Amino acid sequence: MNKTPETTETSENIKFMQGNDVCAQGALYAGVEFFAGYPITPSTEIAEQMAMQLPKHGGKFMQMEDEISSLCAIIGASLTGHKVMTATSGPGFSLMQEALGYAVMAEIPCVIVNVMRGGPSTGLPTHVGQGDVNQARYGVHGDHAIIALTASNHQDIFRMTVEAFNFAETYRTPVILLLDEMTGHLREKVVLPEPGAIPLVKRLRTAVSNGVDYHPYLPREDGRLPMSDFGEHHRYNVTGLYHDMWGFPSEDPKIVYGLIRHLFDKIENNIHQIARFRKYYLKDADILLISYGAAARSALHLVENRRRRGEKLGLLELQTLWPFPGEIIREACRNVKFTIVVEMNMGQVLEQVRLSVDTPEKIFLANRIDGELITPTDIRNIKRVIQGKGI
Amino acid sequence: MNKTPETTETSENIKFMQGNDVCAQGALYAGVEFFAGYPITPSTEIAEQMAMQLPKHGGKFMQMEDEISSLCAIIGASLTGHKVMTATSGPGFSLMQEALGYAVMAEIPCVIVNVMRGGPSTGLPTHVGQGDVNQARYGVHGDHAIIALTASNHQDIFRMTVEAFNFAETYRTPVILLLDEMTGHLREKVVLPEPGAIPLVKRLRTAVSNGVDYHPYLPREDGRLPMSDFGEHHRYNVTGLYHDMWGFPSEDPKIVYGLIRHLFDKIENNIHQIARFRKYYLKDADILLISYGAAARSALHLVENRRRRGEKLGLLELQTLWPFPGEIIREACRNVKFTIVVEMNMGQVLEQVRLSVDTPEKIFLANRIDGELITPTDIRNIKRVIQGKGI
Amino acid sequence: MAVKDYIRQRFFPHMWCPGCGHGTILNALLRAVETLGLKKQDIVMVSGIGCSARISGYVDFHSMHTLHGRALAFATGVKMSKPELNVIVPMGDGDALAIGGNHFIHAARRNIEMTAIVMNNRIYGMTGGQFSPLSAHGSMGTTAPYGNIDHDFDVVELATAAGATFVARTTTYHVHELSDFIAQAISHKGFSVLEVLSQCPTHYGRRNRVGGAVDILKTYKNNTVRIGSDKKQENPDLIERGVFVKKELSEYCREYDRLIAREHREAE
Amino acid sequence: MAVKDYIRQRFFPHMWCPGCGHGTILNALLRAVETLGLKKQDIVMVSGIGCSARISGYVDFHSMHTLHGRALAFATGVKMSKPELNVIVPMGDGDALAIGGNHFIHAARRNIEMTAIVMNNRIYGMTGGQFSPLSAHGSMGTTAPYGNIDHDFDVVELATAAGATFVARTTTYHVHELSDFIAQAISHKGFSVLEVLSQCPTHYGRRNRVGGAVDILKTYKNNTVRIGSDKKQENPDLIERGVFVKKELSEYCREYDRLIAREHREAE
Amino acid sequence: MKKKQYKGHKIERSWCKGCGICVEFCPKQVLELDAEGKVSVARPQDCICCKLCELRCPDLAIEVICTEPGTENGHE
Amino acid sequence: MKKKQYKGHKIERSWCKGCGICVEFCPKQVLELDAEGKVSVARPQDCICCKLCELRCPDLAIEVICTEPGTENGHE
Amino acid sequence: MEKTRFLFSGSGGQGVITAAILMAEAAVRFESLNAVQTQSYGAAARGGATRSDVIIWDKPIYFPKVTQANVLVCLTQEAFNKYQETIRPGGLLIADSGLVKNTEKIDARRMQLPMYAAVMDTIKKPVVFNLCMLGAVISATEIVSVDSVKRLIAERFAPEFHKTNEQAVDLGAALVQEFYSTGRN
Amino acid sequence: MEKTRFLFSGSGGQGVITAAILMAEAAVRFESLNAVQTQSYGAAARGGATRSDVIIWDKPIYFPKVTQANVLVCLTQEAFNKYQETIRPGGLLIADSGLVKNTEKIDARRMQLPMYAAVMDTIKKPVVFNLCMLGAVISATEIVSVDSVKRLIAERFAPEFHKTNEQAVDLGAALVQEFYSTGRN
Ligand SMILES: Cc1ncc(C[n+]2csc(CCOP(=O)(O)OP(=O)(O)O)c2C)c(N)n1
Ligand SMILES: Cc1ncc(C[n+]2csc(CCOP(=O)(O)OP(=O)(O)O)c2C)c(N)n1
Ligand code: SF4
Ligand code: SF4
Ligand code: SF4
Ligand code: SF4
Ligand code: SF4
Ligand code: SF4
Ligand SMILES: [Mg+2]
Ligand SMILES: [Mg+2]
Repeated sequence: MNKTPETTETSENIKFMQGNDVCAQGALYAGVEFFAGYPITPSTEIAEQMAMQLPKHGGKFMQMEDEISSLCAIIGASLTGHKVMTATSGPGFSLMQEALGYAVMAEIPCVIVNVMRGGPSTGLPTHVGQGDVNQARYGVHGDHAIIALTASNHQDIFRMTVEAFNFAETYRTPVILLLDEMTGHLREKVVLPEPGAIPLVKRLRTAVSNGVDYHPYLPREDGRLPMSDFGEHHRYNVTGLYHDMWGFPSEDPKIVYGLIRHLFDKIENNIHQIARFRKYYLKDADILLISYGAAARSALHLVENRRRRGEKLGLLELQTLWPFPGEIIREACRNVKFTIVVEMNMGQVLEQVRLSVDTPEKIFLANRIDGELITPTDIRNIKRVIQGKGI
Repeated sequence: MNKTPETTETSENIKFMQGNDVCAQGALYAGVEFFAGYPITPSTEIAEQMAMQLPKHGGKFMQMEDEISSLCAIIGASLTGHKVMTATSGPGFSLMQEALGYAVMAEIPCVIVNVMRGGPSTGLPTHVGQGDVNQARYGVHGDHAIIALTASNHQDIFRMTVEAFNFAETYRTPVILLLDEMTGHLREKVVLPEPGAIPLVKRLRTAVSNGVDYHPYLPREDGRLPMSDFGEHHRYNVTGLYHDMWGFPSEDPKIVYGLIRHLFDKIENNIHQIARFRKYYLKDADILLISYGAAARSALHLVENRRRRGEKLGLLELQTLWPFPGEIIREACRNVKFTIVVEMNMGQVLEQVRLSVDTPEKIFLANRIDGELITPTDIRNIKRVIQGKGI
Repeated sequence: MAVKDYIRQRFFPHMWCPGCGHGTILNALLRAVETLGLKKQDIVMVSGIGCSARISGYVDFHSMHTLHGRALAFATGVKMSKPELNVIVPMGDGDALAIGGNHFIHAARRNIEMTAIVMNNRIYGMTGGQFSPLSAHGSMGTTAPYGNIDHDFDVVELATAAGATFVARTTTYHVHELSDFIAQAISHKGFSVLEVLSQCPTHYGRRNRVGGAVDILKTYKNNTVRIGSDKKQENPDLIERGVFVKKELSEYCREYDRLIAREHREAE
Repeated sequence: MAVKDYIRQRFFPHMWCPGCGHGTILNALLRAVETLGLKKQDIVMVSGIGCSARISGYVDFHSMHTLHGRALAFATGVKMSKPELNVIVPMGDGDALAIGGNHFIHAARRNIEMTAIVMNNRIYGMTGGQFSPLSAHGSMGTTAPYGNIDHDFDVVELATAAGATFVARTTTYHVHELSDFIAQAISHKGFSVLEVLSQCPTHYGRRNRVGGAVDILKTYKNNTVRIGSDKKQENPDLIERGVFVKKELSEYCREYDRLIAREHREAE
Repeated sequence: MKKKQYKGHKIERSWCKGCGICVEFCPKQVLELDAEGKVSVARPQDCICCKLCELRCPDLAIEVICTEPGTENGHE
Repeated sequence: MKKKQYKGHKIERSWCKGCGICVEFCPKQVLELDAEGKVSVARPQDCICCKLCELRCPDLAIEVICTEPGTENGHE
Repeated sequence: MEKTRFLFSGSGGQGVITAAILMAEAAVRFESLNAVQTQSYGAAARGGATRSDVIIWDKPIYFPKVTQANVLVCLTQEAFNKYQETIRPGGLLIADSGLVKNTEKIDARRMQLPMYAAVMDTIKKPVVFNLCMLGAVISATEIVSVDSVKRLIAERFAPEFHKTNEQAVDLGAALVQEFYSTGRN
Repeated sequence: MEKTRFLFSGSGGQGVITAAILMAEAAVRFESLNAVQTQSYGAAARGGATRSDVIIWDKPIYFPKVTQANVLVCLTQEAFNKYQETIRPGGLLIADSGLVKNTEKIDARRMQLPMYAAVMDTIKKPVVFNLCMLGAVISATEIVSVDSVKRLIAERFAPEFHKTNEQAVDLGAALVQEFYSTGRN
């Protein structure tokens, strides 16, 4: 849909494929070397692509016994110095929460794709939903910070997959890519970027030489923590307990405080580096839509449509959901008459938007929760009601 | 600490015990008949008490292979018409999220105790934390509503445990009881109420007779859904998929919408029935503290202390965390100079308080996240800073 | 009672593909229940998630369609809290032995009187043909496009080692045996496991070039033998059918009831 | 290299209780590694959560202290992504066979070259003495105050049935055997399982009235025999020690490498 | 044992998915698939009441009505 | 095989937790627990260098120094 | 160009979805157009009518579902019954004349073609029924060229099926021409 | 009454926590007082010094930890070293005179009693060391009566230990009386 500027279209690189396949292609582009997963609708195509493609690239695919072991396995593989990924959907993502917290605590780069379907529970396996946004942030016990990305079209799915790997490496953290059934199963055009067109972040490895004390959990001045692969000279400890700069358990309140602060700060202090979004007609908009994922397609459809009729609608499409880009939202909402958050849940991003602005009473929700894609008409109707025009 | 008004103290019913044991006593009082669990610090004493006590009461305790199966087993047992419970801590609670969503979706009464410890991940197994408040609400994939209760002292732990069972039966829903390491392990006085002193809600069973069509998922006019025990005449289906009023899977958007609305409404429309809290000196307070669990003990300590010196501090202690009692908060905050939320996480209840009030800029956070109990002095220092007096 | 009185006819024709073996297992199960003369309200069927798991929607018993892999855990709660119920737990091969493997071995270990039926089509049917822990080394699946390098479990051996006190195996071709073994398994006073080779023509058959339902049934006919048959000596690749284990061991619910009888004092 | 060069001395004395068998296993493991002449950076130790799991903090290898029950899943990722490493996975009995049972049987099934050491004290030590799936029927634990009614797994049988290609058992009394078996297990080209009976005087000993560390070691001495010993005939309650399984089967990492060699085209 | 007497097939046409299992494994080739791919009883006279078709049908679509020797009632 | 020659015990006193395992299972009763409950070498002369104490100690607190027959070096 | 919304419907094994994808993919890869394709999954796709939505346009396409179809393709009666209401007034219905009856009441151009019968008559392989339908659809709508579709088919399927496949596409196209020439409707 | 904060410390097997609980429980159940008791768990409790906090008051007690102890009880040197700073100026230190040395520098009343030695001398069972300590503490602080504690001990432990236990408590109390009478410190 949106071209990657760096890449010219040729008959070679124009593809027509499912969003899930695009995600797999993005991961290969980013350099994924190990994938472990367990099939689940609507994410299975990612695993299937990985099983097909990885061996061709010298990488490895494993089908594990469940989702728990899938995430555990990629964490293990990440420690040997590889870029790793798993993919699942709601029920599997719920099962992964314990190991996700481990990856947060032990600061292990990895990418977890959750192709959202209708929840809760088994819910609607083959229908779209966006109910896992807050779970991505809060599903893990204990307070922590996390990066979660999303995308609404195939060109962006590709790019956000690559970004997910880049952020995972930059911030030494698990990154969640929240796709949805609609975009995952949708087929549309995508232009595969040429190698080098999107910059890749490599694993940052320590320069400390053998025999010199290496501190796996001591951030550099720029906040990054160089790693050392298992199998290299430096031997250190990795644990999910609070730990000191060598990775050994500690209950010292000062060390505990330092670590939890670090885990938050490395993400939240870099919110401007991590925030990804697209702005459509924001400059002169008097009604703002905020949306993401499949819902953003409907929002954009409405915006384009109404713009043609002269209505000043604008759309802020979020691609970074966590850390929540509150300042950008605040800025965007400042000069509009009102804002409609368009999403397919009971208002998870809505709440964050309200927390971000000065006038929460001017933020409204257009949502749909019945497993069907919200339509441009649904949004228009809500807009009319807000404007006092009824439906 | 606080006497149950219904019960007079006798040397028989005054006990000195751990909060976890009190919780077990409360569950027995409420009529728990089946407990399945897996040991984990700092909740294990609850399981141990259950193993000891249940057979004496004709009930059953099972130690399962993990936390997942523990929650599954009690859900199964609930369907045969029994009151059921499990207890765990953060890592186990993370593992329970998938089955928790099932209980929400299939509307199974059950009580899940999470004795919170320092997180994320293995974190600080033997230290206090309150980091799972948002997880209790959002740990499950897919949007949904939930009831979560807490308590700060043994008399209230007893009562809230009973309430948890009562709410589970009333609303046909899982109820989460969020205790913490400090209160769970603390020993203090508790006066065990006499039988009958606290009203108990029995399983609501259908009056529909054999041969007449019974609808397990058709709410009565008062919103409650009578159940029929497995083994009785009515045979119906239970599923985690969206389902119709007989419990059979459906993808019909109307049915889906109806069910998800029902799942929200039965909880959120009854927020006033479910909200439990304690008010200390609210009438004339000009500085309000809002707190819960172990942190509320420190808050109350400070309040009592300052009141003796004439300072107008007040405390609103929350015992119902979800559904969040926004209106009560709004009311309490209206006339104070500022509010301090006292909790042991990065501000989870803080966010909800801010969402509930008109002047979020007057809500401040006093927190501690290093595994130590927040002290009255910690809170006082924050208060001084807010007042512009430094520390 | 006629076989059709045990089903929820309004959901028929069922959702399984033409020729799916899971339907034959349902068929045999109903006959077993009829033979045993069980009352519908005395039976609880608990299933997980998968094509196989949909079986619980079709029977007119108390039915629970639970979570992928967790059926036995739910069933454990049902049985323990009401031991007079007959609890039948049909499971897919992935359901029972991939994600559900732990509950499988633990239920076997505890020896709770329940009947686990592994509807083994050697593939994840519901999700579209990925290999399972019961797919043979070398077989094809969408996640094994170059041939599966995993080794497969022998369900009979695993169940036996884990402690199951009744263990049997048959196929959807051997339908008399099938309903007979189901009846035996249900009647057994302890944890019983029945593995049934069941065809998935749609995914397993197609991807492994063994053809349609009829062709797969022919392989069941030709490649299996009764336990102890001489043919197995000649051709060790043949799969044995029959009752492998049938033994007495204290049953969990009964032990618990004895414990209660010992400890339960009126109004303590 | 001296045994003490393999440990992180600054953490000694270690956190285990006086007389805890887990220390003896650490002791024997270091000797096995020394005997095999392995380099420290060629070994990764992956453990779960439990008293046993703390072992990974004491060895000067690459070490991961992971989640309760999940050690083998993490280890699978380590080994698969860097097969040249020696991966050793010590686990508690609860860790390995309660919550971790599924990963245990699946690792055995796949036959990935890793060494699983089950440090079997028949109790949950870390959480204070609850019974485990390896606690004998009738034994006492804080959650079995009236005696355990669960039956226990036989780890050797379960590992064998699941497909492990090296399976052995010994005790912390038989220390020569112990380091020998560990060395054999590490050298084995496939998934190896070693069960070690290990005393927990603090919880198991006390609650089961078998006394302290010395007394438990005496039971290991008296109640176990080498496989095939005549004594077992006379007294079937004796527990056998020895190497039960040692067989060749295609190893998973190597199979995957062959697959890559076949499918990997330069710059596709 | 005397032989059972064949009375007819009861076919739930809308349930039959035409998988052909009953057809293939009928020992007497009694059954066929018709033009619409549903089972049909082509040679009723050859039926020996073995009921294998009924037992194997994955769709519960086929029932064989036979009388027990000596009785004239339908269902067994 | 010639006998090893005993040179002494190296005891990491702060590591020893006094569990008594080495004492109980020493084939020659060489060892004892002292007043503070730590291991001590009561009868060094009886030691046969079997090293069972060293191998069994859960705390890595005890090491036996012996020379190989024909050498005079300490550690084996 | 006008944005064109197709709704392909039929029953499970008919290959309706494959045909829809082929058309959309050909539009994207060989005609420099945009296209989106979606389909029903799960219970909705089992038994009953399968459905695939395709939208083709020369501008970006955001909302991907077809609520009102410009072109409705029906290969079974059940599919027709279920989806007939989605057709836009003035839209085009393409249906198999043997398998779909009683289409009179809808407010659309109706193109009923004996596709199944023709396939069975001339090619005798039911599997290419969908390609015949595809040939008819592209020929009737003229958004994607027959050549583009053939090129894609050649790329996608094994060479041994090449001839039959092309034959099926041509057959569909021919049925449309015949329809026009006989002026049926 | 004044709110009284006790900090009991010692090493793992000494039964310090049991003693602390007994005192607090006796206060609650037989003296109509309030009491809270907490202790260190986990790594903090393994090896090194164990700690148990008890607060006794006649009003409700909210914050349950002892930051500044009115009474600090130390049964090992390590515990003393670790916790000496928590004692309130003017507070009371009760320490075993055999096991804890060099207590001079703290700003508190110091009551050093040869409890372990006395137990080993007269009762010869090290397990009741903690009850001896408890006897000393209640006798020195006079918040909980010796009778209450004895009553609770009788309820809690098997009758065969009854006599020894009482003996230990009395021994502790006697050591305090002796301390007062000799006026040491
Ligand atoms: C936690 C979780 N993970 C994955 C899935 C997706 N899933 C549904 S069924 C299934 C496997 C089905 O295979 P099997 O158990 O063999 O049953 P079959 O469909 O072959 O009868 C999977 C992986 C799920 N529903 N839940
Ligand atoms: C998910 C989860 N559940 C439970 C626990 C609590 N837990 C920690 S260790 C342990 C069991 C320890 O027993 P075992 O594995 O036998 O090891 P041991 O301590 O006996 O060596 C348990 C239940 C946990 N840490 N995580
Ligand atoms: S996919 Fe396979 S297992 Fe599922 S219904 Fe179809 S044939 Fe049966
Ligand atoms: S509790 Fe048991 S297993 Fe744990 S360290 Fe102590 S003796 Fe060892
Ligand atoms: S077996 Fe059943 S479904 Fe298959 S053709 Fe025969 S009657 Fe039809
Ligand atoms: S009953 Fe037997 S003989 Fe008769 S049609 Fe059926 S299979 Fe054929
Ligand atoms: S075995 Fe080790 S720890 Fe135990 S007494 Fe001997 S030297 Fe000390
Ligand atoms: S080496 Fe052997 S003989 Fe010498 S002290 Fe140790 S155990 Fe005793
Ligand atoms: Mg299967
Ligand atoms: Mg253990």
